[in-house]
Amino acid sequence: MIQYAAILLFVLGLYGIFISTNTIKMLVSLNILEIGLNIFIISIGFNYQGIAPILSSVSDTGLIYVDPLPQALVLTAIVIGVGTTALGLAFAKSIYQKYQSFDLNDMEESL
Amino acid sequence: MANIEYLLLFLVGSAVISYFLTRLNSFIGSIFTIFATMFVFVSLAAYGFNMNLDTTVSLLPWFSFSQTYLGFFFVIIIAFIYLMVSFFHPYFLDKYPYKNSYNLLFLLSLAGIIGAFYTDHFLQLFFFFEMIIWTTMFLIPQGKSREAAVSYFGFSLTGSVALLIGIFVIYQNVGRFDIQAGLAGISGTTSVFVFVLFMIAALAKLGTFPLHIWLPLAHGNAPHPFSPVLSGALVKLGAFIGILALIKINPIGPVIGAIDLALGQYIIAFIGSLSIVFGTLMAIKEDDAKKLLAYSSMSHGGYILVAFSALNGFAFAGGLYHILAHALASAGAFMAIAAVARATGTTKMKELGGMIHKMPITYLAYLIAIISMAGIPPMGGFISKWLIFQAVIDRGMILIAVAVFFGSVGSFLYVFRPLAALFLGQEFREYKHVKEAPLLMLIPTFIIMGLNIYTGVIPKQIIDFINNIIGENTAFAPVVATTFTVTATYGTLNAGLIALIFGVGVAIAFIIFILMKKSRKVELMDTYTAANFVHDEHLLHYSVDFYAPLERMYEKQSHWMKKFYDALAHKVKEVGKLAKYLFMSNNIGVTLIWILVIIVLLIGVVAL
Amino acid sequence: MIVNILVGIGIALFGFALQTSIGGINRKIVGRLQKRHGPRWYQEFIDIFKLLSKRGISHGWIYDFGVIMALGGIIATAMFMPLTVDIVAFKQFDNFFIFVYLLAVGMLGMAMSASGSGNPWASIGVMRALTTMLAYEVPFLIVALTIINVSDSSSLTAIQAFQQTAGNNWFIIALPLGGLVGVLSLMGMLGKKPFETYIAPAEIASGPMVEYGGKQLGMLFILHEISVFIEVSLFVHLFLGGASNIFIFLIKYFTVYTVVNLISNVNGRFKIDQVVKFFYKWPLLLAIIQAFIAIYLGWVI
Amino acid sequence: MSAVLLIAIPLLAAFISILFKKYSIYLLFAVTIFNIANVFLATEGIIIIGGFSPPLGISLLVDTYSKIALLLVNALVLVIAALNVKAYPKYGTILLLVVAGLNGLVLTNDLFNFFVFLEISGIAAYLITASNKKPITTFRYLVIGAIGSSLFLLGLIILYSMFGTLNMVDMIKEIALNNNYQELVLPFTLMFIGLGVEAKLLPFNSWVKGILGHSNTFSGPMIASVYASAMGFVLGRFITNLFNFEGMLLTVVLVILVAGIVLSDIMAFASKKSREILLFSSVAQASMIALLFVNGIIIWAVYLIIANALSKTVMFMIINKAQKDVGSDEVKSLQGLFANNLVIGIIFTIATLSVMGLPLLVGFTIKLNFLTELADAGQIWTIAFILIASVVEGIYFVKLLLKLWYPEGNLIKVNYHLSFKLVFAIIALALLTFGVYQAPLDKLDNTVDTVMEVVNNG
Repeated sequence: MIQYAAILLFVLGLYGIFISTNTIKMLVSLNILEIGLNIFIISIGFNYQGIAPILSSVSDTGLIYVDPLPQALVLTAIVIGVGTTALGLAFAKSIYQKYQSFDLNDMEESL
Repeated sequence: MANIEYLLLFLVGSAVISYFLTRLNSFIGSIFTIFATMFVFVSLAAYGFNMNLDTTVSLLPWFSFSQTYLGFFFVIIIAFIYLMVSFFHPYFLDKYPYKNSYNLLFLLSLAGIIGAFYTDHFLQLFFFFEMIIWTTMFLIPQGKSREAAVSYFGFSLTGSVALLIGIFVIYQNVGRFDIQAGLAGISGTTSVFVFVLFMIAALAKLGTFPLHIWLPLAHGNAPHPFSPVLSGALVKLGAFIGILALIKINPIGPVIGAIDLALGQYIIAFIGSLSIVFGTLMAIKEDDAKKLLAYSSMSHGGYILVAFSALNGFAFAGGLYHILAHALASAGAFMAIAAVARATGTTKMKELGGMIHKMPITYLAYLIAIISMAGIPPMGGFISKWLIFQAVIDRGMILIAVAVFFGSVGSFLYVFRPLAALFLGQEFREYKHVKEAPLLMLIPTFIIMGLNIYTGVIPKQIIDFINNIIGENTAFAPVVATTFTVTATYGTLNAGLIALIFGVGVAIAFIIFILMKKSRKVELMDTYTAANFVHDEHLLHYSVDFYAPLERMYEKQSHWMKKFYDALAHKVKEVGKLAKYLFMSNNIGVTLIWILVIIVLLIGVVAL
Repeated sequence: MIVNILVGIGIALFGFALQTSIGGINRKIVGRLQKRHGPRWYQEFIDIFKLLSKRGISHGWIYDFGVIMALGGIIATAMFMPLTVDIVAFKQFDNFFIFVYLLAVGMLGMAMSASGSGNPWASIGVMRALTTMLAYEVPFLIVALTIINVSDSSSLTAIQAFQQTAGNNWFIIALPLGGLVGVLSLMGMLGKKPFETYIAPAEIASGPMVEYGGKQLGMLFILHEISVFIEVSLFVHLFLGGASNIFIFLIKYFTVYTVVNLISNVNGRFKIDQVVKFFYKWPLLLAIIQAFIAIYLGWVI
Repeated sequence: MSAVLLIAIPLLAAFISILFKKYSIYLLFAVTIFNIANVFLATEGIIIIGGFSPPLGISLLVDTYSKIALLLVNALVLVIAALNVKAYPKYGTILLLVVAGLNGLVLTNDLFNFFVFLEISGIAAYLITASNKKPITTFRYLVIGAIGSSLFLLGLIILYSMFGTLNMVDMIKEIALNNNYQELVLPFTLMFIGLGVEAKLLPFNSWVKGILGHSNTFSGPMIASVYASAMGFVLGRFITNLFNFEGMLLTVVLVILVAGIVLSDIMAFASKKSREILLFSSVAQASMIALLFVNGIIIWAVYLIIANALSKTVMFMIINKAQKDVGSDEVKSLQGLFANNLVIGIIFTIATLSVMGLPLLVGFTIKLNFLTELADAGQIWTIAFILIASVVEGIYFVKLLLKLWYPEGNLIKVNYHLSFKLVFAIIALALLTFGVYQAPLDKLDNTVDTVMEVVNNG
């Protein structure tokens, strides 16, 4: 179920990028897309009965762990996403400095 | 040095040397080029006629060579034209923007030609073809026009590409790149396919309809000493490919009963005859002497195609003879025009007149060349055309005969135009200072004059060599020839006798002339002008729109093909713009759509 | 060989004399038709010899050289022409194409000389002559193709012999459409009205001839007579079964020339583009139809 | 020396270089030279990091294929940086990041790790293109690139959920065991598109026009040769080892790639700007390279990547320098560029002829060889389309060349530094030498990519 929500977010993000001409809004949409993707990754390893994958002294027979790998991946993916967003915002700022606008349509001619 | 490999390396080496020598001094570089070309020609001539060239390779292990009569026939003609033309270099090179590279590329392209005709491997054939194309492509823009080079390159490349696709089709079916085995190994639909591809290559290189647009552009705008090479030598590559397709592949298809000829060959003959007609009509109309000769090359390309399509011994021999005769004739004519252009700086007929009084030898060279080109005895062109006529009549190819005869008579019209406009008529005052071409340029002029007559009077040696080619490549009966005569289906042609009788006739006329009272010499301006005094010789020189009444009849139609190719280029550009609009949008959304479309397409296709 | 050449020269000379006389006679006939007396039959000889003896002008060496080349070419062509099946200078070598193309050498020489004179009328005349040639040659050559294909030889004597063989008709009967085309082409070749556009005396001052006088013009007259001889003989040999002896030849020759001359005298003059259009319309079509019928269907009467 | 250093050293140097901004570019030189030496010394095989035995943990794979890629990437970065040391001295840190990212991309055997390197190199690429001073195009590149890598990640996660491993070698084994290609179509498509965005394959590459169309002597060759070749190698590895396109997917991919070649060449034909012509030709070459990999012609694809990288470096640098000095990249305003720069002209001509695949140059050898292999594979229609595209390509390149050689009106003045000429001349000589003497090229064979051997032999 949660995977559908993730895909929905992903598609929403794509849609946002598709319709917006504003740089900031595009970056927001990109972030929504990435969040969707991250949730999707998490959902891959998620298990209702599962517990945190922490090694303990208790015998682990019969216990179901949540897959720890996607969680690790998501951490990395989030960091990368933040980096990309930061860079994108920096570019948006320099676009604004150059053209006094965030709207790409405003500077279509100046390309 | 009778080894092909050494010859090639020698040419490449001397190409590099000539670059630096020309850089030093263009005259020295050109003289070096003459000697390098001469060396190669002499080596080929000394060993090649009897197939005594050494074909082993030691230094270029990835090449392999073999010698054939057919290849040698082409190689010796082309090498000869190269040699003749190289004599012009010392007097032309200084005018060109990149003169250093001129000799380099010239010698490299000769290396390409020798390789192309001696290789026995398809991919190497392609290698040499492409090498010829790009080396010559850089020579052409040194003349007048860059577009000419682009057009030349585009059409040649189209031809090469068709050739290469054909080669790969053969390879797929036969599994090897060996030329002889490859051509022999295909059959059925494959051979038809390869035939079509090879013919596209042949038509493009030969500059025949409908792939002829480059011909007048390239010939007309190339550097003056290079036009003879283009017309006399390079277009013959197309004839070579044509022979491979028409004679060697010769696909089995439906046969036209009435003339007992395969449909494929008939279509090619028909294209050839269209080429004859269009070339003739366009040549009649043309004002630039070099472009006029270029259109004549187109029409002669048509003759060559008709000859090879007719599929019999005379026709084949006639086609080969025509290649030789036209190479000599068109080289002679172009070289004469080049000499005039050097002296006057133009090849436009409306700007020239009366050059005969300053350049009589050049005039004579042109006269003899065009006599051969128009197929009038006693020059080589007559024998070849006669053989082709025999074949056409023998097959009863009536529609093609119309074109063949039309082109033959039409050639009188167009070859006469430069004669009248450039050389004859009023002598223009702006060319009073002009002198005859220098001695070095007259040497090849005389040699070609002599050969034009030789090919028209003593066909024996040439026919004998052609018989070797016939025996090597076909099952046709050889052509019977004695020293002076050639025999074909409908009788014997005694070329020597014709020349002799012509001599007798001229002698009689000369006697009549000399016996009578000597004429009073008057100025050219002193003519019958209904008692009006015309002060300007330009006004008395009838050369602009010479055949105006005739030209008017097809004025509108004459641009069709050019328009077609312009439209084609335009359409390709439009597609490009559309593609840019579709794929290279500034809107990210468009890319997103494409990504989605591809995903949906793939998933959809696979799910189905 | 010497003998053959002498025979050839004899034929050329005979042709010249024959055509000059017949030309004179025709002038007389036409004169009578127009209710004039007309000149004497040998008037043309007188004209030629008078011209040859006069002192003319020269416009430079090509002007003279062209005339020599032209006359030489025409004489050479005439030397190949058979008179009858037997009277021929070079047996086997009287190939049809020689006449078409060797004649062209003469024409080329004349054109050269005329253009070399520097008179624009001459150039215009040459232009018209060449254009006319382009018009009439192609239908004629197609008919010739048919004849060569049917008779299986391109030697004029062989073609004559073929027609004289029992069971074969003259080609003008065997190939009626071709015969018609032949007559039209012959008129074009001879430059008779309505195809005399390239001479057009009142329009372009006799075209190529405009600058000539004296011996050059005399030589061109000779050239003209011989070339008419060649063209008419060609017609006789191709279409009228040739001749088995000299008298038949003379009769046929005279008839052809006179008939053509008479036809031409009731015609006006075409413009040059009309000439081209004319020949590329009906004669070419008829020639092609004739060739189809004769070669592909084998219908030869 | 360990191959890990190829990634670790540049990454470390990148951090250090922030402290010594002035010397960052020299640090880069040292690192790349070290890397080049390291490539020669590195032992082939799987390098395990952190002591996890595969398939757990991250591992690197060093084979001849990746060595060629590493050598090319590091050498090109070194050359391009050295040639731009005066004009763009501040990019040392970013270039160190580029080196780390691209080396990682080529070496890594772990799919998620691959994604990380993809992003690192991607961010470095965005920063490089910032030197174009066209922030809008860079922004677009960033967005499209982010979408592309997201798609790649999505595909990769789907694969992970199916097979439970991220190790490429292990994944290949699992896929072989599973033997159901149908369900792999979705992840493969997503990954292919994700890579296609970076590798400039046709419908996914709208960023190229903005980026390369406004590139300079630094960003042009970086994106068009360094990134293009690294992505080419990576794409090759994925296509030949992991994707192994089959059935309908193969057909569709082939159609996309062939259409990419033809349309790109036609787009170049329709262009009037010199940089656009070059960039569209690059796009066509990228599709060509992918096409060769799809057909399993690895070795000639590798050579094509190398030849293309070398030629495009030269071409972009020459044109971009001229654009900088003249102020326009319209072919019209660059007419006669070579009239005063003979050497540069000859080099540019050689590079162009090589790209066009004309004889005596290495492009011809490569072209004929891969066409022969395509013919062996029965792909006669592909050959036909490639060759038809090559006619269009030939025409626009010749047009460009002739315009650049022959001045119209007044001469334009562009000065090329001696170091430019020297480096270019060496490249041109290499193109010429291997075009004439192809024996060494025949030495490598298709087994250059050893992933499958590792898969089979453990």
